[in-house]
Amino acid sequence: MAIKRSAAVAFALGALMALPALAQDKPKELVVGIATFLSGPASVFGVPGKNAADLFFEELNAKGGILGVPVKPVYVDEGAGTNQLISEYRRVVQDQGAQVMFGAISSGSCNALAPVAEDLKVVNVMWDCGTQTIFEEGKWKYSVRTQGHAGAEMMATLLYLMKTKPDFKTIAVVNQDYAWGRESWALFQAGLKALKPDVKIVAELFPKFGAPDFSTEITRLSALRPDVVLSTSWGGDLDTFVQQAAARGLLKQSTFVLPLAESSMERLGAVMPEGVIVGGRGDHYFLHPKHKNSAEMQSFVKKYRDKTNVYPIYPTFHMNQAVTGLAKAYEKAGAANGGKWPTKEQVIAAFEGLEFKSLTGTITIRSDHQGLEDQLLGTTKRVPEYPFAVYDKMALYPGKLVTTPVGEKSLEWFAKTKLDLVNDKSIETFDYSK
Amino acid sequence: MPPEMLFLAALDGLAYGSLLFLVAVGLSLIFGVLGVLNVAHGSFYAIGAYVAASAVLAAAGMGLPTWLAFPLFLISAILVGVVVGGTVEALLLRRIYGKEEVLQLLVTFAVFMILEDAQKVVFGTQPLFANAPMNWLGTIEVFGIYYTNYQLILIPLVALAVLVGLRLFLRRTSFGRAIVAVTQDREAAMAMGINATRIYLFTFMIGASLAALGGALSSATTSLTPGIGSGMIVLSFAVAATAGLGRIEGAAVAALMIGLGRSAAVYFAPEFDVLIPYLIMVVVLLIKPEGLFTTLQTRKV
Amino acid sequence: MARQYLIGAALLIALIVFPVVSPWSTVILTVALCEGLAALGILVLLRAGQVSFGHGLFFAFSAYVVAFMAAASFGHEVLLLVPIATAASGLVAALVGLFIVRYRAIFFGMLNLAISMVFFSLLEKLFSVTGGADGKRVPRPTLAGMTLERETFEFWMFYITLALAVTAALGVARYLLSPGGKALEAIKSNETRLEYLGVSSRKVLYGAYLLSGLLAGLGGAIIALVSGHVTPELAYWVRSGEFVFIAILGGVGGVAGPFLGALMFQIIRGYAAVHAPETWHAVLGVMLLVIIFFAPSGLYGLIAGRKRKSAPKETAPKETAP
Amino acid sequence: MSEFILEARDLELRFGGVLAANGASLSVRANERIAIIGPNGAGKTTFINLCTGYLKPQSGSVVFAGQDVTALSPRAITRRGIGRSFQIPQLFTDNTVMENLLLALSAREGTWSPFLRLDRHPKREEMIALLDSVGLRDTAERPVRELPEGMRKLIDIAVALALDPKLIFMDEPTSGVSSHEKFQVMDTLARALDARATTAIFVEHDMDVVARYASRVAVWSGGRIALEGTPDEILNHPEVRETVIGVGV
Repeated sequence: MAIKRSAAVAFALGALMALPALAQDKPKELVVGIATFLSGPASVFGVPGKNAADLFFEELNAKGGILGVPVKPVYVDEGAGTNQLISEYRRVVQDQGAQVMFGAISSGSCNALAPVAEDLKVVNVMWDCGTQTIFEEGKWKYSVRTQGHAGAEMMATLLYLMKTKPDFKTIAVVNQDYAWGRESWALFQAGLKALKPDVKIVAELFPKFGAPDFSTEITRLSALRPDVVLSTSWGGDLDTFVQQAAARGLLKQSTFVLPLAESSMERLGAVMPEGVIVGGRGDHYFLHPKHKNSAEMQSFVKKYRDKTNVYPIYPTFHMNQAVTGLAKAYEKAGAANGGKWPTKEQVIAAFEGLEFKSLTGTITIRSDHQGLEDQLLGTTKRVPEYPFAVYDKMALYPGKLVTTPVGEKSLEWFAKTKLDLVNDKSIETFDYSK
Repeated sequence: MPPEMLFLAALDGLAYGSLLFLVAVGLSLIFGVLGVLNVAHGSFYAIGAYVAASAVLAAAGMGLPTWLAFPLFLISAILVGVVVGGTVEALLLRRIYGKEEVLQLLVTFAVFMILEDAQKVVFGTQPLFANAPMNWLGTIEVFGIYYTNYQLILIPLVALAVLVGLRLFLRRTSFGRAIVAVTQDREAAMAMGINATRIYLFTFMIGASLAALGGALSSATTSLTPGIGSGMIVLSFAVAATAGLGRIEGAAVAALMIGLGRSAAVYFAPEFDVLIPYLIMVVVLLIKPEGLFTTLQTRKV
Repeated sequence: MARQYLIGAALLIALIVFPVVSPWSTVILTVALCEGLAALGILVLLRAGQVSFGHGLFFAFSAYVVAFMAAASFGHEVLLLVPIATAASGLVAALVGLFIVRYRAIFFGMLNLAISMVFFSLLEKLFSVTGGADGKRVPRPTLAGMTLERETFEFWMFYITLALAVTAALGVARYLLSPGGKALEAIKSNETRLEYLGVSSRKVLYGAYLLSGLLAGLGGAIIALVSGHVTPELAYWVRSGEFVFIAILGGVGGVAGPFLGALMFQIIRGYAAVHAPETWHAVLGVMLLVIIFFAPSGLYGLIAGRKRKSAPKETAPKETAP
Repeated sequence: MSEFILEARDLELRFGGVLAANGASLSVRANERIAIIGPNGAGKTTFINLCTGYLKPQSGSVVFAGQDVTALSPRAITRRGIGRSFQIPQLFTDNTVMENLLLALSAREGTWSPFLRLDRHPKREEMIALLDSVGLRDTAERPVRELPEGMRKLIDIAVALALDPKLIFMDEPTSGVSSHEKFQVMDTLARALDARATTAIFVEHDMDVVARYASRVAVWSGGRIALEGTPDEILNHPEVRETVIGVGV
């Protein structure tokens, strides 16, 4: 009996010991750890992101991987909570030998992971999170962002609203109660005050993240009748809000501005009326006016639909940018290193100033590791080709135009916004076409 | 603040409270009879919602009329209660009735964890909604504000029907009276020849069905995403504890209190809407430890 | 008795050696120890037959105290932060305990749950103060005045935590053998008699509650330091449920139980995260069921090989005549 | 100071419509051995519960050793020197007999130091002696759960005695004891009580026990005392013989 018991102890400890493995200098494979939501409400982005990553890495490996090294993605559930995420992240780096991490979707996770990546000295590609404060308030050597940030997204949204509905007098906001909802409103509000100081903010509502019911909020908005209702909500929250607002006629009463609606359009189907201002956190859109017919886009949309039965949404494009950016950075670093396998430090250095093509445009990584990405906004329109609303009256805002310059803080930069930005010449416009 | 806004806030609170009641009353009933605080109750709510939404979408896909959704809600709820609830009771709970409270609680906690993932595997992670039933019932105008008939009239009516139905069932039918007898004195009821095993199973199924019905009804108004159950469970704890566990009419009053409190908060102190249910629960428990509607009993020595 | 020490010693030696063999595991082991401390707090209450579904409150409270203090210019020192934050949680336990010791069984659990959920909601809502749902970063403080690199810091934090955990475990073991500890068990088996000994069961429970709050607080303070980030999730009911889970998984028969449980919890979760990243909740759930049904005395009971008396649910003695 | 160590006056308690105590009064002198007899439902246990704080009377008073203890908590009353045993033993069933006694000892001595191990209590010997005096020394290290009902009843009393009460209520001390052992048990108990000069009030159904050990008998009926007197007077009282003892017993 005693032997049996010590055997049990030995087994438990052996199980712990079996976990570690050594990282290699010249890898047989490049392990890329990807933090994404596999559980919880944000898995509406996380799971498409993972599905897209599987596709992209498959393609990449079919072409010989990165510098001839096959890439192996390993996933970490962001939905397990920040503290658990941090230990999982460490485990993937220290135990599974990941040299590159993609972290993460939530701004909270990104804020938490950036210092961990610094500690672990691992290349950390912030593949989806948007908080502008990361590179404005901190300096992270090992982290890089391959897409735009909340500042660019909100600036483009503000400019688009000012262009399409310049005369509004009142506005209300209904955002999710967490960093993104609060920060995006703070930015928008700062810019709005600079451009239209006389606008009245009639309600600022921050319902709980994941709230199943917005009836009371909708009643209040119905009574207040604001000209514009802004909501940067997403996922189930946005679907529920739009659904309940539509059923109660609120969408007809006010102009809705939904900068993340691109990710909900297919699901909302017939619920989404015409005339709603929509965006998708960047220039991605499977019906992008300039790129929808490109071979890459066509092939991606087809493959993605074959796999998941739905059209790709913005996190899949963000994943594409992260994967492409990583491959390009390795190639650049490898070339600079005489064709040899680059160190992590060389890879991260290669990211600075890197320019690469995404499915819908070009991404430039600035010296502060922030990506410049164009922003596409539009107004919903119903067309016979699709059972859901599509973008019309589109405007494409160049990343450089709407992104806070290096060294400045977005909030201050927003407060200095000038009206002439609304009609800047670099903004391209398009109407919907088949 | 114009006075009609108060009235409007009350309307919102009524709809919300009604839904809460449906879920919480099942929890309360199960506790009253089995003495088990069922943490997995939120999962029944979530599964009920998912099954109902899937059924409604499938029916719509087959071109069936929209009104069919309402019987489908009921069928889904009963199905979930009987199949999922029945399985949990018969396979797991039945084996631990004599054990310590903490073990019973943990078994339902384990079931909760398993069902959370099972939902994801079966129904996916993408938000799912089936709002046709809500839109089919149309809207009603109150003080210039549109409300959906579904939320303002149907849900409170169903809640009322469940309340009245449960009361009648528990007082007028022999099976219902057997349930009450078990609630009041388990040993005496068993001594009288009441088949406790059967009572437990059916009560658990009824309780689970009620949670699933709440879920089914909410599937028309809200997007279903992973994790909807875990928020609902604490809310129904709050309702059940505020009312006094095992109290059916009490659950209605407590659910209404929490519903009204929450919507009042959205008007007057939007920062505190999520706090309201827990604050009400803490305050009630501090003042009246056994809940609003229970009287204290002394153990005999 | 001897076996109890043997298990403790074996566990201790394994823990001491482990980080040397496998450096990456230090943080995970530290986290396990922190959760073990909180579960030890649960064990203390379980001895009185009470189960708290709200110890996340104390865990999170001290974690946030650490986060606030470390972010401010003062108190940027582990040797200050840990005792102050633990004491702060103790203070909260002292306050909450005043009310909570009046309750038993399900109401005890419910009230704990409710209070922790109030705190959780406040953490989420007061965005400008607490950082809302995203939480707060905890800058790495100095350790005994030294500014350390990550690895060294983690290394030392592990051994400090281990020392604290061992001290706490021995202290709790001692307490459980003391008259106060036995009186605590008496609350579970017969509160009436306890009162008829002239002993205030509330006072006895209050002491235990304070102790368990301090233990959870200690765990929370350290977890904030080693993971470098705090979120409201630390106070969420699921987290509190995990502490109870760990306590039962490990077994409440001895003070080594919660730590065994916490280690096992981390191992299972680690494996599940690798092999079933989308269903790790379910894996844990199944594990819990297996333990409850097949080894109700937990891992500790399995190893110690002494069946914990399958304590039947307390049935109130009935009187034939008043 | 009154000549009585305990004076219960006109205690009243109504459960719903039932009068469980209906002007119950009893005065007890130091060192008396009072037996309370009466049919089931007469309110005997309720009287003990009222005197020891488990139930609060709606009216009436209890004075113990010159102090008003009416409606105090069991804890406060116990601390003033009233002990009790129960009809169904109230013990810490998961613990050993010795642990039960040592807890009582700790309560009496106020020894709550977390650094003291209960099983190494400095006055442990005293408890062994107590156990010895009730003839249960062999059971010291056995868990209470394993012991037969009769032994538990005695331990229940021993635990109460460990507190050194000035007065003890015993609710049917011999109910779980086989009839041929009753006198042996009662002899032991009586010696222990005498040695400690403890006043005792006990509920008893066995009239032989009452006759042999009581110094005074109180007959309970309808929530109050119906008759009071020496064992001789009471046991030969025709009405008592009929209602309480039952004809032919």
